[in-house]
Amino acid sequence: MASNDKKYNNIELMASVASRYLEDGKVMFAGTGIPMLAAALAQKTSAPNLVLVYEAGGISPAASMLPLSVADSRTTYRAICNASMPEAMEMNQKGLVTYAFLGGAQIDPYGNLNSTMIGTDYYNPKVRLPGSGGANELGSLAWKTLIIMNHSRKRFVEKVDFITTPGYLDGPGGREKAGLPPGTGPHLVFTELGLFDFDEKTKRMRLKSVLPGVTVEKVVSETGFQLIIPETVPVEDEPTKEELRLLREEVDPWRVVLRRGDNNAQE
Amino acid sequence: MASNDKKYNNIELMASVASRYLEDGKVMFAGTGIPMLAAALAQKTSAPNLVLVYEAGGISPAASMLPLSVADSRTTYRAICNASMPEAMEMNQKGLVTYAFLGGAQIDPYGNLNSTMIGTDYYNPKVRLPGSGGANELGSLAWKTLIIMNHSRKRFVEKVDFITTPGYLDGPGGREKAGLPPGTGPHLVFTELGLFDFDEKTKRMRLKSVLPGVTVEKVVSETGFQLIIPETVPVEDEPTKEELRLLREEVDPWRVVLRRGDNNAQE
Amino acid sequence: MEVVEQGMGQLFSRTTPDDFRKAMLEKADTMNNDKRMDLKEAIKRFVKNGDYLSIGGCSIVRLPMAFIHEVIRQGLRFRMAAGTRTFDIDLFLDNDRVLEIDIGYILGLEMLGIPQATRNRVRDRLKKGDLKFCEWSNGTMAWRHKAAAMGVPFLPVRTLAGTDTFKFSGAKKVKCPFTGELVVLVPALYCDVSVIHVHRADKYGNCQIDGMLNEDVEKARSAKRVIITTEKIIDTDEIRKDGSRTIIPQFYVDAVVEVPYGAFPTNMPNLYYLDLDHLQIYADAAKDVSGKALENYYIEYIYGVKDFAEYLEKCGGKHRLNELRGIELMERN
Amino acid sequence: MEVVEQGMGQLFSRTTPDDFRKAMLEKADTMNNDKRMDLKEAIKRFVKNGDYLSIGGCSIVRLPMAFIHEVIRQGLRFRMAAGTRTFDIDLFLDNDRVLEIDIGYILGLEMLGIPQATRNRVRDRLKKGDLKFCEWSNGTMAWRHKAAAMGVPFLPVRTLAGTDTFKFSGAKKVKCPFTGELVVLVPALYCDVSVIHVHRADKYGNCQIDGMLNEDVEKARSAKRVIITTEKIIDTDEIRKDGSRTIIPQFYVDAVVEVPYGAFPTNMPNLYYLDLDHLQIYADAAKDVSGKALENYYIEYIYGVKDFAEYLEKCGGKHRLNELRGIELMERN
Repeated sequence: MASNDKKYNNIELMASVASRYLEDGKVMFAGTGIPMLAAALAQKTSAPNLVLVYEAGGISPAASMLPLSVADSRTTYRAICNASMPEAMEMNQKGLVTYAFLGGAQIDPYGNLNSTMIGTDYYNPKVRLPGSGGANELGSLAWKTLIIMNHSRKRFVEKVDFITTPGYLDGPGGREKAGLPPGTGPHLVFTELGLFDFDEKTKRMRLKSVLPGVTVEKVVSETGFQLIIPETVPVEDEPTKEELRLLREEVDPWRVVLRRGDNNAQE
Repeated sequence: MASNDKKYNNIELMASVASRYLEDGKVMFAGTGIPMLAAALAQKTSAPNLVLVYEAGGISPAASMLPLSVADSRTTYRAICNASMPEAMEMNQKGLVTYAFLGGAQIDPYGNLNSTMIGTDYYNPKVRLPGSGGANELGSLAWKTLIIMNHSRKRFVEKVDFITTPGYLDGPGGREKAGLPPGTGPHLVFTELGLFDFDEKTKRMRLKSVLPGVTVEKVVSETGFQLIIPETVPVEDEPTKEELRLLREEVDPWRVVLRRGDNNAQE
Repeated sequence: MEVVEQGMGQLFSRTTPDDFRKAMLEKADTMNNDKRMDLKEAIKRFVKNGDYLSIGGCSIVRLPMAFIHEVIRQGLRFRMAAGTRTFDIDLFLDNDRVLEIDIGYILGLEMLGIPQATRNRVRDRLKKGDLKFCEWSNGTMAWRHKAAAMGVPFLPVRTLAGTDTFKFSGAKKVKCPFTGELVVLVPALYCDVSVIHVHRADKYGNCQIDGMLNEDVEKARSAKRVIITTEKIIDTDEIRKDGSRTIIPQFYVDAVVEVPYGAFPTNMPNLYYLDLDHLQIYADAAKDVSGKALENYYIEYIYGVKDFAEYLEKCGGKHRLNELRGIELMERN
Repeated sequence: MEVVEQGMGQLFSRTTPDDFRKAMLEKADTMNNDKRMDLKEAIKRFVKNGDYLSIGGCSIVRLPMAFIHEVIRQGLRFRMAAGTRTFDIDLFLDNDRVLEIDIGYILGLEMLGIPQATRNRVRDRLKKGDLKFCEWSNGTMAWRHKAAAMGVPFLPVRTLAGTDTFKFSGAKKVKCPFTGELVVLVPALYCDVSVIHVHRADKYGNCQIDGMLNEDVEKARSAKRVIITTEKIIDTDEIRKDGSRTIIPQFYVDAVVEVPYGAFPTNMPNLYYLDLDHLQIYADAAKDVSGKALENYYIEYIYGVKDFAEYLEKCGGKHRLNELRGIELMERN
């Protein structure tokens, strides 16, 4: 499908693919990095009325430069409102936030996320990670949680070492039984290999599509648990010329985020 | 003690007397009418750093004209902060408010206040009154509650028809037992006859002083419960020339509040 | 954390946080819609007979009078949140347009005293069971709106305890599971409709308010439908010049209605002072306990006029409004 | 409303609403004091070794860096609130200046990755029991500050449920006595000291902040002692020109310290952007897991300089600060 004669790197690929799944006219919380890239790209293509809210209080800013954190002045530059963390989190708690876009270190088949520690003993971890950040709130409260991860057997595991942020917990009804707001949960997972959603009945992760040049076998072999594999698995379109131009010239001209994909650029 | 050759009315008298009891450098919630008059007068005499906070959110305004309600634009004119009811009430809840200055329709010996209904059946009242307003919060949370009332046997009663705002409830320890913040409660009661405080041991109302020209007997006969009467009862000083000048020329030059006392001016 | 004691008051609004989330989901799907419309359309689309209503402003300041007149003309009846209500709720009560009230403060007119006819009418309806009350206070009403605005089912507070206000409220007293102290819980109050008059709003419903905020931040964030009446519609560019001034962001708003002088005869901070003369006309009418004088007031000023603009004309029009602007600006050189 | 489930995390700050009220009573007695002083005096008077500390700003934005450098130089140790902490808590952790942490987010440097040396040091101290954690999230930390700011012992929230974060937190799950739904309660977090860097403050401590507020409104209102460092001290007249812009009113503030560029090398919205070059020097040093490179960083930039002004000089002084101002203002014509 190489109508595209330009090279692109993984970040450019993932941001382009993710941007196409962001619906217009919705409210979205975006984290630093690829989520912000994808959102900015979507606003310039198919979702001009996608409204961004940042955890630290910036609401719907109009900065042309990419924020380097969720508190950055570019999250409040010409914003419609300079608010606070409680205000932003309570928007979520009240059900006003359709999409939250998160990362994590480990994920399990039910979309539970770990960003707290690697190891078996909480008090004596192999690696101590940053902790929840805002992820627990976003994953608990947003209607649809989008997740972006690097894909490997160490990260896609049968059981995460620590549930920092709730996915479907132990399966169907798990969230409701725990007391989380009904109708919420992980929606899509984006990796450098493919896209994943969750089976309606079992709430287990299911392959939805693969990225250009990736086989289903590759996905399966890099995943540490049994994925649901549908009969037909579509391949995502490559980034278009226009998507790449927008990313490179308008969204991140200094390549602050884009350059992080440069060491594994795809031909 | 008539070094004072001018006439004054009851409102002028009560505002002057009350103003002398407001300490400098404290935070105070003042209600509409005499409390606001007394506060404004105190700010011009002995308490230039008395800080006023209004229920609807005005904090320390610098208006020269008297507000006609606790939400009036004069409560936020050149205010240090335009806040909200929750903010103002939470200042109280956190213990930042020294004085609250309230009215009421009925009061009992423990300083419990009724502003909800007169009668014996809540569902079939003789008179329906406005309800708590902010009084329940102020009386529950401020460190020292100041009360201003008209004095009669119908208003100073053994048992109020409805406890809208807590005084000392049923006596010593009553507030703490109910769960109210310790160390709070009614401090002084101002009427057109005298001033009253509360006995430290019994928490019952005690005559503290009488207004000029009023006898202790008059106070007792107008009170529907047993007052504690100390051995010596001082007489409050009459309004000074300067107090009257300030009230009439600077605090309320249009006599919006002051005129309400004109039909019972004292010679 | 057992319930130690509870009020016997009835909860008039039964909306739970999860019900409210569903209502918000619909709103979350329609970002950046142009919400400008006229008052009649806004009422037709977003207000139903019997709705639980909350009104912005406080006391005799920044009340959405144009809205109040119009729904009274249309004969709509409501259940109501009433923290610090004065002239607005009196008009509803005079016309038997309220069925249930969560009371903070009603029936007062500040410096103008108590409207006797209104008070008697309320007493008589109470007796008949035609009007239901639940007792709260201004603070707990504000906190109930705040709990709803936060998306939680209740808030702990340190007031009401020990009083009859508590007994006739819907609050509950519990032991704090962290400190062991007694604390009162007040239930979140989610309203069907909230109507707030503001100084400036853009077409999406981003609103700026000058002066006191009372509990309007919380009311706007906790109603299923929100109607904004505004002195002026401004460009979104103006909003974006200082996002710190946006008191109500667009997410919550369903309708933006431009109504200059829409708070008359109440006080609109920085724009016009309250009209003490007109309020006195009302207060005098309300002294006549026969109700006749009030009846005339309503024919003259509400039922007998076709809209708010005609009412403003009746009350002295531009000339009087300019005077009120003059009084308001006296302190501002 | 029985407790259905509870976390096993330890509560590091034990201050109750009533304890806090007593602290506030002292403040309520001293209105309109001139609170200007220098940083050393503010720390001497209002900060004690072992205090429970909260820091304003968020991520790498508006951190009170001058304060942080000075207390590190003085060798003070703290227990800390850590919702969205990055560069600030890393500096404390590198120097073993934290004993107990309520964690929202630590050990990150946003775009600059994870400081490996810091991470290892934390792991080793954890193992030795020399460092204690309690798990929360950014939202629940914000709500814990908010509960304290409201003067109540806890707030209900709808997060944490179902996770290990809950298990290692100090939260409790109960049935809502109004709706029967499960809800999580988080305990109020009253801090001993809160330090917040702001854009403008007057001598009494009335503060204006541009850009995001994170949870600074709540932090300023819930600490027994509050130190404000400010880019600029302005006249109270300026504050009174627009009371809507006062984010922190004077009541809570103990010290007002003027420190221009006091947030460098972090971002001060509208004034200067973050210094990515300087942050990269730190991030590079933190990659050396031997700790040697970090040791040199601290000698060079903190222990080896006498004050924050000297640090600014080391980092390029006026010239570099002007560049950062230029970057910040690029979007503003």
